[in-house]
Amino acid sequence: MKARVHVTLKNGVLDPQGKAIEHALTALGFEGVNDVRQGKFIELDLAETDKDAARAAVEKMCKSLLANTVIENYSIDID
Amino acid sequence: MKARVHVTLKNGVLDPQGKAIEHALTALGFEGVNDVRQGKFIELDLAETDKDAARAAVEKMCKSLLANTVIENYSIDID
Amino acid sequence: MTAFENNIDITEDLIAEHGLSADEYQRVLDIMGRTPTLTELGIFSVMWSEHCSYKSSRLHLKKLPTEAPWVICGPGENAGIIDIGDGQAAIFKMESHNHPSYIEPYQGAATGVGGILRDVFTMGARPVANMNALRFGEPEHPKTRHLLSGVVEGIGGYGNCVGVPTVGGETNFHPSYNGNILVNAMTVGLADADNIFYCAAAGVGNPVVYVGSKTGRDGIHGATMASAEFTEDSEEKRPTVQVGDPFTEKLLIEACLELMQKDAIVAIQDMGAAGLTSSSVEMASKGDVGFELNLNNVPQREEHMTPYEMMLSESQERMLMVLKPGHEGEAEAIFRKWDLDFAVIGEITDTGNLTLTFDGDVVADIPVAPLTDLAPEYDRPWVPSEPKADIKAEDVAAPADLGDALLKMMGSPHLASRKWIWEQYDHMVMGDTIQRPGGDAAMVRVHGTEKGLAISTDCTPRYCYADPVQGGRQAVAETWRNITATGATPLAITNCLNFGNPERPEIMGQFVECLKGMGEACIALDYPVVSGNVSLYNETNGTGIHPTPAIGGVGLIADTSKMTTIAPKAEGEVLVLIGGGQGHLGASLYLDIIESREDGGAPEVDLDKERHYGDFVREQILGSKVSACHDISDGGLLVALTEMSLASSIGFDIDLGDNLPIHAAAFGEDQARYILSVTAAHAEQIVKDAQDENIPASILGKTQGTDLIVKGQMNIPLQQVLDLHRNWMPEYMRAEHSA
Amino acid sequence: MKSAVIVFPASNCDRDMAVALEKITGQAPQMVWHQESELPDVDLVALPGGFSYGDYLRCGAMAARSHIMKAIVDHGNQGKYVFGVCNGFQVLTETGLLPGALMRNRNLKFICKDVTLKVENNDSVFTRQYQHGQLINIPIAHHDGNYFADADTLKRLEDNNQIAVRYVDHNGEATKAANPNGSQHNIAGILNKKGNVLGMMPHPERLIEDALGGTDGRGFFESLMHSLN
Ligand SMILES: Nc1ncnc2c1ncn2[C@@H]1O[C@H](COP(=O)(O)OP(=O)(O)O)[C@@H](O)[C@H]1O
Ligand SMILES: [Mg+2]
Repeated sequence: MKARVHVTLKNGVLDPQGKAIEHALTALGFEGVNDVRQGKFIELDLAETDKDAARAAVEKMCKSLLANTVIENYSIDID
Repeated sequence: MKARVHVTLKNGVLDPQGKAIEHALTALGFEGVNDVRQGKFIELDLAETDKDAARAAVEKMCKSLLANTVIENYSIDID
Repeated sequence: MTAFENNIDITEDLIAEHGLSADEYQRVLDIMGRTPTLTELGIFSVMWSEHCSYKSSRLHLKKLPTEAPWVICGPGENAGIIDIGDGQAAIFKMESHNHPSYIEPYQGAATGVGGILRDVFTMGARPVANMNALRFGEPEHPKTRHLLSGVVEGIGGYGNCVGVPTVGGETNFHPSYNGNILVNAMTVGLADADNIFYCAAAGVGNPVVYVGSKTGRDGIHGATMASAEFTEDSEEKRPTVQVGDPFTEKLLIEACLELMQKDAIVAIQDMGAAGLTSSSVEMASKGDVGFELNLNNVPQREEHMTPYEMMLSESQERMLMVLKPGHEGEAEAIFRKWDLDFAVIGEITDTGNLTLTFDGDVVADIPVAPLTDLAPEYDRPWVPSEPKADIKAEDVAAPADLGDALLKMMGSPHLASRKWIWEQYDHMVMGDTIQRPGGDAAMVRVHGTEKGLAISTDCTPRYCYADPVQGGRQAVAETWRNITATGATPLAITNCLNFGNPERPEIMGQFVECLKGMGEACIALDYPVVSGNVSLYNETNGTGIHPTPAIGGVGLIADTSKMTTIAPKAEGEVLVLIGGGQGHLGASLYLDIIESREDGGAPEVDLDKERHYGDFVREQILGSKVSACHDISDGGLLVALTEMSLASSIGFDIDLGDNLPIHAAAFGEDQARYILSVTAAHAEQIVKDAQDENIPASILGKTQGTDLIVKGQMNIPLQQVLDLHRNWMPEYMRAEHSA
Repeated sequence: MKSAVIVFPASNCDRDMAVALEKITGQAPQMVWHQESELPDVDLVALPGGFSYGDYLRCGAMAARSHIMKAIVDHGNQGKYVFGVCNGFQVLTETGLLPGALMRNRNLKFICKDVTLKVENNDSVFTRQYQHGQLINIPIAHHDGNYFADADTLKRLEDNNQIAVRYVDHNGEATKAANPNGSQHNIAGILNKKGNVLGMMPHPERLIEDALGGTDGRGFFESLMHSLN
């Protein structure tokens, strides 16, 4: 079973990476780039075959390792 | 218009971050984690209002900056 | 008066939430002559917080000695400044980022480094060295690994990126820090003595300029948070943490230093805790002028920010400047070149008020002088600490085997190598690190000269706990000794005073007494305090940390080719002990590690002896008679000798005699002592010269082979110590993610 | 020897590189800002270490797309010398002047320490002052030095003798333990096919005088000088 996790910075938290990318894109001549935010995308391959159990496990993984919940949000897709 | 870009490592490219997460998850007692891959998730807010034009622009951004096509793949969602 | 943004009721709850007592609020009313606006309340609240106003500590800080002929600027500015000759100055300061680092170790520590860097380059100095003094809970505590790992990564992440070497520090573990870790960061910079910048604003009509990053809602109330005791649920509340952007900081350093080469700046101040509020108030207050700021012009990262939020935001990487009229264009061009925001946000007025406008309304109008001059100052009640009962060596069991005891100590969390930490710091960038981490003091060469700055941070909290006066003395004396051991002359200190809740008389007593000891040492050693920082309320659920007055010392050597390290250079050198001692075991690491006891009194620090012996040692080093030198501190004589062996990969063969019980001779922590490694030709002479000056000196033995030998007591391979010493921390951290 | 050091926003070993070049070649390099579009007339272009653009997105990615890079790529393609150290190496792989990529260190940590290198190719303009197989000590200081290339590329590098230096132990063996960051084939530095472009993670400019801990780094600069004479 595959799980896909998106980890993104919470609203209002400074995103230096995103800001630098935005600058770079503009410097490269791309116009109309209003905002860029960078997050992480983590793909997990799990032995678990039950969807709900997998989600519950990944939820726990996010809380304990994958996301820094002080500044980051996460979302989970299971398929 | 929002664009969401996933940048992932190509198959066969070693992924130290993914490996480290996998190890850590196992050490934390999570069982059945077969594989972990870490990629980037980039959200762009664009002035462009035409979907096709936006996709074309982001495609160019990926090729010229957001992904290193020697080692990375990218995919684009526009909404 | 114009319409105020005053539709918010200033209720008792609101006042309490802002950390103002009823008396303090009454004082606000007296100053304002009316109910303050919310923005004004916020400004009073942060300016009068412990963190910004030093209300519990100010009275006592005033007693510290701050003067010497080489002091250019003592406490009160962003950082302290000393003259290092040839028209050059060293500018340095240490600061805490304890609470943020506990909540978010990576960002907390990173922004701590960013903040202290700004304090130093604000004054016109190029930062040349970073140091860090860290205290964590006991290794077994479930949070310790995570905190250690995050803090170290954060310090490295920030310092490495800005390209300032992190050259040393100290790391302790003790249960008293389980819920309150300490992250103290120090920066040393170099400037031309005739091109130093201060924060006093001047010149009515001069433009007030904002540069750096945009303002967001980061860390609003950070300053008040740093002043409140932790409770279990403040972890849950997770206040907005500031995220550091070292890339922007690097650009800010370069842009500011570039502008400082022009004749454009009247005054400059970084936006640290309480951001725009404390920077503008400080600049106005020091310059006895008013500031009028139009908050609509503040570069903003987020939408719909209120004046309150802008004034209290602790967004990082921002500075405030007053420019000479007509220099805006020149300055703007430089900041644009470095891709940084630049905005004129106001001007200097003659009103003496901090006047803030927003959307055409005046939203705050506070007289600056009373805001600063009438800030609360408390003479908090304190009680002297109970002196701990002394412990005689005879009453402590001797180790069954001296070698086993040594191995156990060298491989313990307290003495194990910190290489795992400093290898994550770029300690060589800038190309002038001539003494890397691992020795007594770090040394960075003054770029392009033969001069070197020796830097050391020290504090032995278990002594401060056992006896605050001696502990305060010892912290100062140890930095002085570490610097002396390199051949440099110690010149001045900065400090970071980390204590528990000052509203408890025992804690306040620790504070007062540590300061007393520090002051005595500074005077005796001619080693004044030029800057510092206080961090109180390091306390969780009523348990305070060990008193931890971390000291950062800076010294100067004129000719770096004379510098010594702790590594003997060859076999057959003679090991000379300078200084005497009774084998003091109270509050020692031996008691802690081998006997699992933390009792006993701290060793006495005889400041006259410190000065006398240290000056003698330095003279020998500068006279090129010494191959290596190490002061004796944690763990005593045998530990110090072993550290010299570890640094050189050369063993030793010594005799500890039988005047003292063996554990007292080997591990007693008597002060004012050094080990010199010298060629045979110099040894007798040094001992004789010392004795002629009434300094105890004796020959211990010599460097030799690859074993550590104490006559009749111990013979162990150096490799065995090396493995234990080197492996503890990496092995400990390997389990970082185990459940 | 005439040289130029390129300065990107948040380069931070630019001064170190300039000091080393001046000390060893006797001639101060010209410092060239990334927004320039032309290079001065120089023999060597040095890309220094640091965290250009904060190392955000990917190390060296944004620097590789800055204004001056086109001129540097031309300079390299003309067979003139280009030397990238640390971040400079990352920039060179991002521009394609050198093959492969530098990934996050195996242990995910920044590593600053002296490492032992073996000079595998002493037949280049950058390395001819060293002996073949000579072991030298040079510091590394990076977070992303884990060299990756696909199997074909690695084979080509090996076959063409393009591997300049490798991480080895004290016996000169390229062991896993001697590999600080997980680099494939223990690669620490590579040459392009023509041998006029060198990228390496270790910092030779940091070890050019005894006061700093040794002089093993001088050889790279001395080699260049001799190559030009
Ligand atoms: N957090 C740290 N960062 C960098 N270096 C450190 C750190 N902690 C300890 N060190 C280094 O480890 C060495 C030993 O530290 P310590 O035992 O405190 O020295 P001393 O007892 O001589 O003051 C010193 O060189 C010191 O700079
Ligand atoms: Mg010491």
